[in-house]
Amino acid sequence: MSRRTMIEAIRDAMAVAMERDDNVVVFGEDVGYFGGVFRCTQGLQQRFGANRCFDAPISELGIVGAAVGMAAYGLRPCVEVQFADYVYPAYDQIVSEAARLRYRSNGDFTAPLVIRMPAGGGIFGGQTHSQSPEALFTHVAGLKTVVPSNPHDAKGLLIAAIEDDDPVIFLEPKRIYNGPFDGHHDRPVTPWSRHPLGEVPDGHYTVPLGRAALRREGAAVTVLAYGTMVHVAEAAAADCGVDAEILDLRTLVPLDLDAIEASVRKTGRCIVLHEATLTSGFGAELAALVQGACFYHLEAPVLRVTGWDTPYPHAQEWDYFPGPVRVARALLQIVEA
Amino acid sequence: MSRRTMIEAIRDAMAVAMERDDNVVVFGEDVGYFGGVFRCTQGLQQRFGANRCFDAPISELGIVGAAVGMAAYGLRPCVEVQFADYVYPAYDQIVSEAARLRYRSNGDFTAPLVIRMPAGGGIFGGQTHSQSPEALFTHVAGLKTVVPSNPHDAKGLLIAAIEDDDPVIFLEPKRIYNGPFDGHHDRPVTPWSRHPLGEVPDGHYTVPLGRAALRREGAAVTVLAYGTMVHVAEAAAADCGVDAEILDLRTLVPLDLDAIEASVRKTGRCIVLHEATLTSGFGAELAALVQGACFYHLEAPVLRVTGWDTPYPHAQEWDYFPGPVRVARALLQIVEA
Amino acid sequence: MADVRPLTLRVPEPAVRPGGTPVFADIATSEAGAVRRPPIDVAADDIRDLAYAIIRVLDDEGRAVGPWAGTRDDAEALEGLRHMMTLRAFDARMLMAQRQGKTSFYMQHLGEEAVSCAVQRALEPGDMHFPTYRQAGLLVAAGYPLTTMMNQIFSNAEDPLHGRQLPIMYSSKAFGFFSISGNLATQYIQAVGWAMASAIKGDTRIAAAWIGDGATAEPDFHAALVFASTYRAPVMLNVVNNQWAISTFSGLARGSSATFAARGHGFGIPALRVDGNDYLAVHAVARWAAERARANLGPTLIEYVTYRAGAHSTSDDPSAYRPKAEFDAWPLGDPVERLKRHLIARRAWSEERHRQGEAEILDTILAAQREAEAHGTLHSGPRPSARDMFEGVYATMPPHLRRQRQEAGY
Amino acid sequence: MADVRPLTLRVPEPAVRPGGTPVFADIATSEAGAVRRPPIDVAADDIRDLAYAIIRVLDDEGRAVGPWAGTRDDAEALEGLRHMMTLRAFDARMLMAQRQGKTSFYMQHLGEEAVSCAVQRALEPGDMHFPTYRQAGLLVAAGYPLTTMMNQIFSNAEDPLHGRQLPIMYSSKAFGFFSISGNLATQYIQAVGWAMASAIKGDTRIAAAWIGDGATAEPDFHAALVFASTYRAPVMLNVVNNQWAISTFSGLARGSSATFAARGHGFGIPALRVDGNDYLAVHAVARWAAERARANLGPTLIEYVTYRAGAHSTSDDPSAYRPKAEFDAWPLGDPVERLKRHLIARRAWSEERHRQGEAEILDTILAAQREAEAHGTLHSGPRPSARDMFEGVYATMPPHLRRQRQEAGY
Ligand SMILES: Cc1ncc(C[n+]2csc(CCOP(=O)(O)OP(=O)(O)O)c2C)c(N)n1
Ligand SMILES: Cc1ncc(C[n+]2csc(CCOP(=O)(O)OP(=O)(O)O)c2C)c(N)n1
Ligand SMILES: [Mg+2]
Ligand SMILES: [Mg+2]
Repeated sequence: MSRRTMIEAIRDAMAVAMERDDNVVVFGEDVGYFGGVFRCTQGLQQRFGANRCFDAPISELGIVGAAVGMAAYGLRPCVEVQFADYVYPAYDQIVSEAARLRYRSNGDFTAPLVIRMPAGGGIFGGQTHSQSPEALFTHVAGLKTVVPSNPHDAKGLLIAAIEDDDPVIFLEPKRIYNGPFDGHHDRPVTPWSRHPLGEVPDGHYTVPLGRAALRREGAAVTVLAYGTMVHVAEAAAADCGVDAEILDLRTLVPLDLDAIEASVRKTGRCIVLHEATLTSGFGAELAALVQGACFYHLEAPVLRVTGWDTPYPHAQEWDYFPGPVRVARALLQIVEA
Repeated sequence: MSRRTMIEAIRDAMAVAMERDDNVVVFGEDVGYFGGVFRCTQGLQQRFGANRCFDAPISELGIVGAAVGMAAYGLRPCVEVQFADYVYPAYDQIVSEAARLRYRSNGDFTAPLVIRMPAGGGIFGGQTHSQSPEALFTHVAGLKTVVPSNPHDAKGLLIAAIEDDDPVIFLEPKRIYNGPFDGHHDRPVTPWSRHPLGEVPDGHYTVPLGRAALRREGAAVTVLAYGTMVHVAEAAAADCGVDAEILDLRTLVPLDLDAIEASVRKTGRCIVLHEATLTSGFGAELAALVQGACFYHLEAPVLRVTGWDTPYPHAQEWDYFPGPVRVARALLQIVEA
Repeated sequence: MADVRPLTLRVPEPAVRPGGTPVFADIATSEAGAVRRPPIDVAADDIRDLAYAIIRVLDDEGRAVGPWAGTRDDAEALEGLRHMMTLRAFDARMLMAQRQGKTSFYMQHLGEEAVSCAVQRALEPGDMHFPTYRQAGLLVAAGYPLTTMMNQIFSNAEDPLHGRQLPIMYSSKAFGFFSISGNLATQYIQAVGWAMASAIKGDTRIAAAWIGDGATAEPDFHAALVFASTYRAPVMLNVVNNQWAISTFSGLARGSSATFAARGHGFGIPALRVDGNDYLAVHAVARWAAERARANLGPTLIEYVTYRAGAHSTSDDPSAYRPKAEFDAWPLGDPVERLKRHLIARRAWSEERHRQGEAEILDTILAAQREAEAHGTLHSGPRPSARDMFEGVYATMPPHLRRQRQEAGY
Repeated sequence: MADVRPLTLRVPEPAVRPGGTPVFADIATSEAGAVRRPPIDVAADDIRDLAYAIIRVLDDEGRAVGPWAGTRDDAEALEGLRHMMTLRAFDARMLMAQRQGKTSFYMQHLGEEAVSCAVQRALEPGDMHFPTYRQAGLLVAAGYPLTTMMNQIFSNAEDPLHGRQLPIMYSSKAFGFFSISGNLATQYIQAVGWAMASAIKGDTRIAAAWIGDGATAEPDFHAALVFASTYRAPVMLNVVNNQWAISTFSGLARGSSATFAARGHGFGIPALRVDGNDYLAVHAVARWAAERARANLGPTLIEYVTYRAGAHSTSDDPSAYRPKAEFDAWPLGDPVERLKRHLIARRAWSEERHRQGEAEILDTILAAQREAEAHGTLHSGPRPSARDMFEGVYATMPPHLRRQRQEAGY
């Protein structure tokens, strides 16, 4: 057990997976010698050699396309896309190839690969370093989509993702790489070393894909969140005093619908949070599922608190980000509904 | 006024737009000399010259990327992607460029372009000629997304899309190119000439983006559908005798929420239909919106009848397609709920 | 700037359209035997000219001549002939089956059988092809069961892909045939990735990437060249230039370059151009590239110059965009005829044995078809189950899909 | 196959890493004046060698020599010097402003000022550049107001893009500067599309596409070459090879090719390679390409060989991946120093006037900065409104966005 930032936990997950399985390879833009622009792969090339961890030309298409071929060969590539905003050139390889290879070949060929990408805003990255494209992956049959909210889960989920036999999209909320940012951007940053989930077991362990985690028990309303928004939800609940039950979904596909249903049936109210734009965001799926599964238990409509339907602006970042003030307002609104 | 298939109506829309505005250009794979694999651009090169309608190399990225540049110059490109299943190589140019150009340049540059693509299944096209990727566009701020269900609307909507100052994704349900297919695949095909909406005005007219059309008035349940599913909904209502109110959404973004709300408030029940996979499909957004806007009017949860969360299979096409039997079952179920 | 004239857009057009007289002025054919055969460790820069020539072995009299001759003996050439004849006859039967409604769709190889049949023989078991839909010769030449191919074409109860995939989009890991994607070009970079994986593991197996002339315009082609060039991946990069991409002639994708082989030059990748209708030349060139790759010398780009004599697919009618008799004017002839003449010239074959061979092959195919049809065809007889539609999306079925399968009643 | 040895993966590495002694053995510099200047209607094939040479005008003594000399007179060269000095000083001030927290992010041009400053002067008003984030020299040389640039850098109330876009991602149609995208390479094919549009309309305006060495690996680069080659678009295809792409050296993207200019060869696109730190050579080569394009002769690919002397961005520390003194070993020198020496040699300039010029430029920049700061900086003073965040997503705000704006309280 040691205290780790999310970056260190992610790096450790790759090291553990590479240590246990020769077939795990890591590559991407700047991930080799330099160790990644967020330092997530630092030291891996030195430790495992340039054969196992190397720099790639700037072609997300090439990175994912090559990874599909490698996976078909029998490797388990874990590749980095430098920012989730830059995944689109690889979108065809993900959607048309990785996601459907098992299905279309009836298991003759498979694509066990992981695509890691820093996502989300909060670093003044503007429209091209802030996006949360999870819904563009959850719509695609054959993909799994994971969004960790803390170092402990990040390591366990990433190891599980690498060991998974299907392609996994692994979105890393970059705003919480170094600490559990709760959306109070005007307050000092807390480091992970002061958060219980900054305690990361050494060696191998997994957090299974498809299981949500209860972050706060409560009776008044269920909050469904993932990534950075888990911490925003906690802050908002504390700020406004609403007795919220906060579920950290961790995996969007497959989704822990049982945990969601159980909680919403208990509280009778539900708020869904994400940073991505509202329309057709993953919150739409959550709201649709919750109203479908818990209709007769719901005392108020499911509310969504999300990014606006605009590109992520630069200067107005904090007006865009669904911070604790907006979430608290929604919490108060829903318990009164 | 003349009777036209949807293909003829679409072709006519382009001809009308090209005639009125020299800046309208049409290009794509096989669209020039040959007139498109579905013949939608037949005759345009002969009529307007190879300068205005021409073949493109097989690069969806190149087609859309070039179109963005042309639009920035001042043209109004209307390009064809041969099948919606092949749009992914162009996804980056659509999402990162066309959709955000106006915003990021504060209107200094804009991208008034239309991307036409045949979508949907029902032609034994298997996983690569059957997809309905609308939700991958509705999530992206800055795009408009249109899905016509008949020749009359197809022409009017396409002219409106070409004249629109923003990028428009124009999905053409290929299964209804030649007739109002209602999902009864074992019955003879009806041609458009026998359908009232096969009557297409000559010359210029528009169907404004953002307005739904009432296809059937009813009191028992609101059915939200678009494209082929409009006809499936009509058949299902007829088959099972449920007094459904059927709204043809026509434009998904911007959405005619007023019409949806008015109808659901009246009927108290709502079913959402689409061919795309369920999870994170556009039906999720519709269900989320409806439960949010009409919560206190709903007597049953919003139901979604959609394609399954699998790739579109070839031999099992009719097991995948959400046909009138499944829709009728849902209608009966919801009115009893 | 007053004297500047208005710009104009060039839209390349083929020399002839329907109604015109077919010409192939731009196919500058080299003499058989005329193009040199460099050592496999040649520097890319030293063979730039070879991207503009056409390597040919079979001359007009059917003799195998020049430095590229000799990679196949008569028995092997005969085997090649049989493969090509089988593929051609198979195509003819399946086209008929499609017209009879036994399958939804078919794509044939008429005129370009030599390419896939010969390349298959130049690689080793364990190597992996990443084919397009027009390389079924790879399966035929590898001895893949014709019945299994037909089972998939008919989407019947024995379809190895359980009806999920389109007809002809085969997959066979055991036969070194990667699952075909309906999306053009995507497999090109995957082949490079597979080859990189082989190199990472210190394996000896190599990969072969396949693409059509038209599809080289797709971005995956570029990614493949970049990655192959950077990591010096053990891969053959095959471009089948059959002159047409549905209705567009190869000049549209080629643009201002004289050849597709030249695309390799900007990447320092050695590039060869070969008569794709010359079985022996194709084999020799592919063998050269395979040896290079296996010797860790990296990728080779090969342009196979051939002609798509048939329609693009069963959904296509080429008479709308090219002269009907174009194939007759095609300067590189018919690959089956040319290899046959060679074997007859060498007295290893005869017209009579050829006719006999055709009949035997037809019998084999008919027998396979009877067997396949016993398992059903697209619209009649046994078929893959709807239940199966839900399988194989993931390694294990997640709860939401299980719920959907139940809802569907399976 | 028993004697086949295991394959290995080649991962290209730069000659030297931190701690090592910088070398640039692979930059084979030609003598100034040594490379011929072909007529603009030359066939691509006839100048293949020029993709492997380096066109230089300024020799070691600062003389302008050879066939490419003479496109700028002394007054114009002085103007160029002033542009480069302005850009360098501007960068220095803005780097400082970033460290002071007045902006979130900055990217500088140190060492490669000649490229964008000289190319700008080779085109005409009305032509359109599709730049990356490292061509602010295009704006400076066009006389775009420095204050306006700073307003955007500070995301203040006068930011022309209303705070929506990142600092330095400028946009100015009026100054022929297309909106910069944060996504690499996307603008390359757009430039070709813009050029095609100009040709479609019978216009006389041309486009210039810009990309870095690293980003040439992206698919849009390929699409641009394909489309430019096919439609013979009136476009300059500029590749700025500044040796680094964040932490990866140019050999990673270049792979087995000796140069990036050679990428044009497979497309039949004439390609030139030029000393990017030689203002006069850059101007001459760009002028040649612009004339070609405007004469309807189609695209030209130009590789500018230069060196990114500074960090990639304010988020980067290059000492982690390259020797600190690498710029000192860079064989092509400093573009400002070289042009200055030329002008002094021609007695059109002096050390003293240079110092004076620096001071004047700094004054101008400080004045601009004061003016800009009066409108606010990222975290203090006036700022773009949150209301504005909802504007400009569409031409007219759709109902759902209006609802959201109301919900947000604006
Ligand atoms: C990404 C993508 N775009 C478009 C298509 C539609 N399409 C199928 S085959 C084809 C032509 C391909 O031509 P070529 O690459 O020359 O191969 P050939 O058919 O001649 O063997 C096209 C455009 C597709 N399958 N995938
Ligand atoms: C599509 C995309 N992928 C990755 C990035 C991240 N990125 C920004 S700059 C850069 C390096 C670019 O290098 P180069 O093209 O040589 O340009 P230079 O910075 O040297 O001017 C990278 C990888 C990006 N902006 N866009
Ligand atoms: Mg072809
Ligand atoms: Mg660079």
